[in-house]
This record gives sequence, C-alpha cells and structure tokens, in this order.
Amino acid sequence: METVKLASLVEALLFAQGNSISIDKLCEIFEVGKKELKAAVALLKEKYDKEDSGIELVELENNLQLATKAFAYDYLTKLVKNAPRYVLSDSVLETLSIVAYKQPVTRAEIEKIRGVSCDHAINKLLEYELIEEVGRLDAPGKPLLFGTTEQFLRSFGVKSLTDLPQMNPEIIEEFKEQAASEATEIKEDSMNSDINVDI
Amino acid sequence: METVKLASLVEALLFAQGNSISIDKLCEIFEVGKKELKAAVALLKEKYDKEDSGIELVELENNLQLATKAFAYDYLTKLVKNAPRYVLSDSVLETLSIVAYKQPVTRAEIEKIRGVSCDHAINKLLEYELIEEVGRLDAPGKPLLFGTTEQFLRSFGVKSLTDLPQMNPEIIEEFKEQAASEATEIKEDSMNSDINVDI
Amino acid sequence: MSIVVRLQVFEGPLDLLLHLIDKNKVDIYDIPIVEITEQYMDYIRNMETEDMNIMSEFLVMAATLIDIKCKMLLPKTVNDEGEEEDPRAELVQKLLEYKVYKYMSYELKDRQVDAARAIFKQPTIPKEILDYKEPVDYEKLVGDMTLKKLNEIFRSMVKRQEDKIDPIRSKFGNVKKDEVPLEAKQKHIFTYLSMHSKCSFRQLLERQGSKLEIIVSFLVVLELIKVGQVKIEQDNLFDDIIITRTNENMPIGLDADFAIV
Repeated sequence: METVKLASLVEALLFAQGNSISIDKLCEIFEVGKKELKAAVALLKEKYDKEDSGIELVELENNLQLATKAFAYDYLTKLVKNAPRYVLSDSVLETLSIVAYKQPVTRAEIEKIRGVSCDHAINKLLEYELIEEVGRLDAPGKPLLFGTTEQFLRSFGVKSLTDLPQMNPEIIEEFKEQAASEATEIKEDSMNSDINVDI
Repeated sequence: METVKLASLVEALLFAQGNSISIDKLCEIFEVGKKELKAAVALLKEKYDKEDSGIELVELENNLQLATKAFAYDYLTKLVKNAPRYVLSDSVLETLSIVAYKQPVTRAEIEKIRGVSCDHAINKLLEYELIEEVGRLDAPGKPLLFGTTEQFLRSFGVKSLTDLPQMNPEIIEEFKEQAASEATEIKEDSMNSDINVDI
Repeated sequence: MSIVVRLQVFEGPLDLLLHLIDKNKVDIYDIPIVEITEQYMDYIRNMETEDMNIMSEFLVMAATLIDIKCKMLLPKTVNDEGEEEDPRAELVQKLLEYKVYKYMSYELKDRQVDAARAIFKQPTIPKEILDYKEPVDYEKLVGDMTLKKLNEIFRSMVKRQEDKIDPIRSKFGNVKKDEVPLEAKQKHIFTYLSMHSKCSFRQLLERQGSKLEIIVSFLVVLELIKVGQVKIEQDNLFDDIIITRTNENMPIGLDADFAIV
C-alpha cells in the first residue's frame, strides 16, 4: 500500500477509535509490515508537527493514540468537560514512583523503601489503573508483582518506561561519593551526649 | 488571531468534542468573528481534502463535525470485530444433539438430560441459528420449545428431520422410566432426611 | 531545643527523619544521632494519632535510632577489610533510597500536570459497525462434525445418564424408616445389664446403631443413673463409657414416671 494512503487510513482508525491501538493490530488490519506502518506513522507525525495542526500523535510503548496539543487546553476547558482529574496525594505519588522505577516490584519491597504500610496507596493506584498486577514473584508466598500501565504513560506524558524522568546524574554521583567517604569517617561529636531514653 | 493558529485550535476542539459544534459557539469560544472563523475552517478543509488525511470536516447546517472518510469504513469493521471464534464446544454439541433427537424440547428437559444448566449452549446455538424457538409447551409456565433449523439440516447434510438417525426406541423407553423413578426417589430422599426426634 | 513540627503531617518515619535532617541543616551522611533522636522522640510523643498501625511504624524507627545511639557509644566494630563500620550506614542508605524516590515522585507530579493538558477523544465508531457481526461460516463451524458423530454424542450422553442411576436403589419404592422402638431398646438394655454387672456403652449398642438409636440408648442410661441403678466412668474425652451396676441384687428397671414418647 502507498505510504500516503496507509497514513490516511491509520489516521482514520485512530480518530474513530479514540483509545490507543497497538502497532501490531494496525499491521494486522492493513496487512502491512511494521516498517511500512512506521513510515506511515512518520508521515502523520510530520503533518501533526505543523503549526496548523491541533492534534498530535502520542506513542505509548507500542501503542498509538491521537490527542489534542497542549496549547489548546485553555480553550478546550470552555467546551469539553474534562474527566475529573484525580489528585494524587504525596503518599500515593511516592508509591507510584517506586513502582515506576523498580517494576516489577512487590508490596513488601515498596513498604521496605517507604518504611510504612502502602495498602491504601496501592489500592488507589490500582483503582486509577495507573498500576496493575503483572505476575507473581517466584518466592515463598508467591507475592504479587506490580508494574505501571498504559494509563500511567498517558497520564504522565511518558512515551515508554525508558522515557521516565531521570535523576540528575550529578546528584547521584555526589550522593555516592559522600556515601563512600562516610564509611571510613568516624565522627566523634555525636558520641559525647548521654543516652537519655524514655519513650 | 492568526488564521493558521485558529485553524489548529478549531481542529483540537472538534477532535476533543467528537460531536458537532455550531459555528456561533466556536466564534464565542475563540472570541473571533464569523469571517475569521470561516477562513480557518476553509484552511482545515483544504488540509483534509488532501490524500494523506483520513479525516474530513462535515458541515451540517451551521454545525461542524469531524468524521472519518468513507474509504476507511471497511477497515473500521476490522478494528471493532472481536474476532469471533466459531467453535462448537462439547457442551454445545451435546445440547445440539438433544435438540436434534428429542425435538421439540424445552430447556428444562435438556438440562435434565445433561444434568447441568444449558443457558450458554442454547444461546450459542440460537446465535449460530442451528436451533430456534418452535413454540411453547402447554404446561405451567408455558416453557419455550426448541427445534433444529433449516441451517442445521443444511450444515449436517440432512434432507429432512425424518432423515435423522433414530435412537433405539427401547433405549429411549428405558431411559424415560429410569428418569421417572429417579425423580420420585430424589423426592423421597429429601423427605426422609428430616429425622423427627421428639422425646 | 524546641521544634515546631507537630502540625506537619509526614508520610512516615523516613519522611520525618529527612525533615529533621533538613531542618537542622545537617549532612544526611553525618547525622548527629543524639539530637535527631531527641527531636524524633519529641515529635512522636506529640503525635496526634490514634492509629496504632501508624504509631507502631514511627516507634519501630524510634527503636532503630536508639539502637544506633547505643552502638555509637560502644567501641567501633571493624569489618573484614579492617574498616570501622558506622552504625548509621544502613539507616543512611535507607534514607538515601527513600529520598531518591521521593524526589522522583515530585518529578512525576510535574509531568502529570503537563500531560493533563492533552485531551483524548471518546470513540466515535458508528453503531452499525459496532453491532456488525461476521457471518457464521458454517463449513468452519461444523467442521468434520457429522450427523453420525452427533448421534454418538447423544447415545453416550444417554448412557452416561443411565450409569448415574443406581439400578437397584432406583427400583425401590418409598421405604419408611421405623422409629427407634424405645420399649424394645429399654428391654434390651435391662436384659443386658442384668447379665453383665459391668459393661461399656458401646457394648450396649446392637450392631452399628443409627444416630437416633445411640441417642435413645444414652437416654435410657442417663435415666438409670438418675434412679441410682448404675454409675458411669469415662477416663478420657471420647473414651468408651464404662457402666457399672450399683446394686447387683436389685432388679433393674425404671420408675413408672420415666417415659419416652
């Protein structure tokens, strides 16, 4: 199939579907190879990048979805009733960041890092479909493993997990150095006080 | 506002809305005159008319709406089709054989023979148009009677129902008696289970 | 040193510790454990929570802090490589790890705010397409199924149903069970006891008795105890009950008012 023709068909399908469609599914529907499809997608992207387009193509791992460009948001709120955005509390966000960066991860691992029980936060994240059960750890008790969802990618504007915001490498390096020197240093000052325990 | 910019905003709005929006409403949202808006709409139309677009702008009276172009229609059906797997499972086949050899037959009779509920199997057979409702039994509740269809005859290469291989009538007779005696036995069993101790 | 952290809500003990470290402007890698512990204890003493689960999480950290505080006073332990180990090292690692994820959670939050500005579209697929169903391919559906096979399925099903029916029991009519004949039971027990001055309860039961039969027998024995004809012993729970006649010379029997309807 001609790339231009394929691009128009992909656009039509993505428009009608609204939700994301996987690249594999599109290849199957149009009976084309991945390479052909990606050429068509590239063509669409080029078109949407232009100034006269209010639509953009969002890639979510191996799924494609159309969305409005951010600049139109203020006008859109005048007309489109936006689905009420859930506000994630700090504890839910902390839990989510652990799942995002350590996935697949068990409840116990999350709780070890946070130092508190995370039942509520995990349930909320499951409810919002930001995380999901992705399997079970091959360990005693076969604990559930959690990972992030496509909805997570969409909600956080992340193309794929490799696209997650990175820690500033300088800060990490600095942390490491300090930790290393810490191990050899002996601090006397904190030893001087008496123990005064009463709980 | 620049016409190109306005065009992109109109596109974003029409996309997000999905349904039609009146031209007046658009003018109000973007705080522009009709002339300005129409220029933007013309720009969009021009874009959608191109070969690489799978979307078109539909004008209905004074309303605007985005829609997929007609040529994408066939692919759209591929997208939504839940790839129905037409397979006759064992339970469906058993149910079909009962309807074939005992027709006209009620749901209750089928379930008595199979010993399990047959809702799913009956629904599947109705969906496949291999069986159909042929009337109601003149009994309390007026239960539906099922029989095989012409499609069944066609698919199984039967010229007419008299062509169906017959069960040995003796076996059927015996089976009926047993079923009857079993029914009374069950009834009595349940009565005996109440031990009446009164001291 | 008085601190006003009471009103602030912390996500957990690690969060509180990070806050205290920050507040005291000390290095996370060189925590003045005594001061921080005191401030930490001060906070949890004033914690306004009734939730024991939350409280216990904070108390576990308090115990850890006190443990570290004690270790700091003891001579340093030396590891295999001849380096002195800092009792705070593990806690520092935990704090660091937690800090990283906490930091990333803020990064994510920013992303979410930006991403929320993109709006997705609801599906607009025409109803007739949604309702569209592929026509049934009967050749595929029926496959190699033939009328003969269908007949076999029917036969085997009928056969299966036959097998389920007990050929003997299904021919039984309505058999009414006799009620346990009380008088016969009494008579049997009296006779047995007049011949055996000592016997076990199980011996009293003829063959394998029904539940009702056991109950009736037991009632007879209980009544005999009541009138002082027998006494019973049982060494352990669920052991057999040993019945002994109190007076072998007295004829065994019950008062007239003993009656089981």
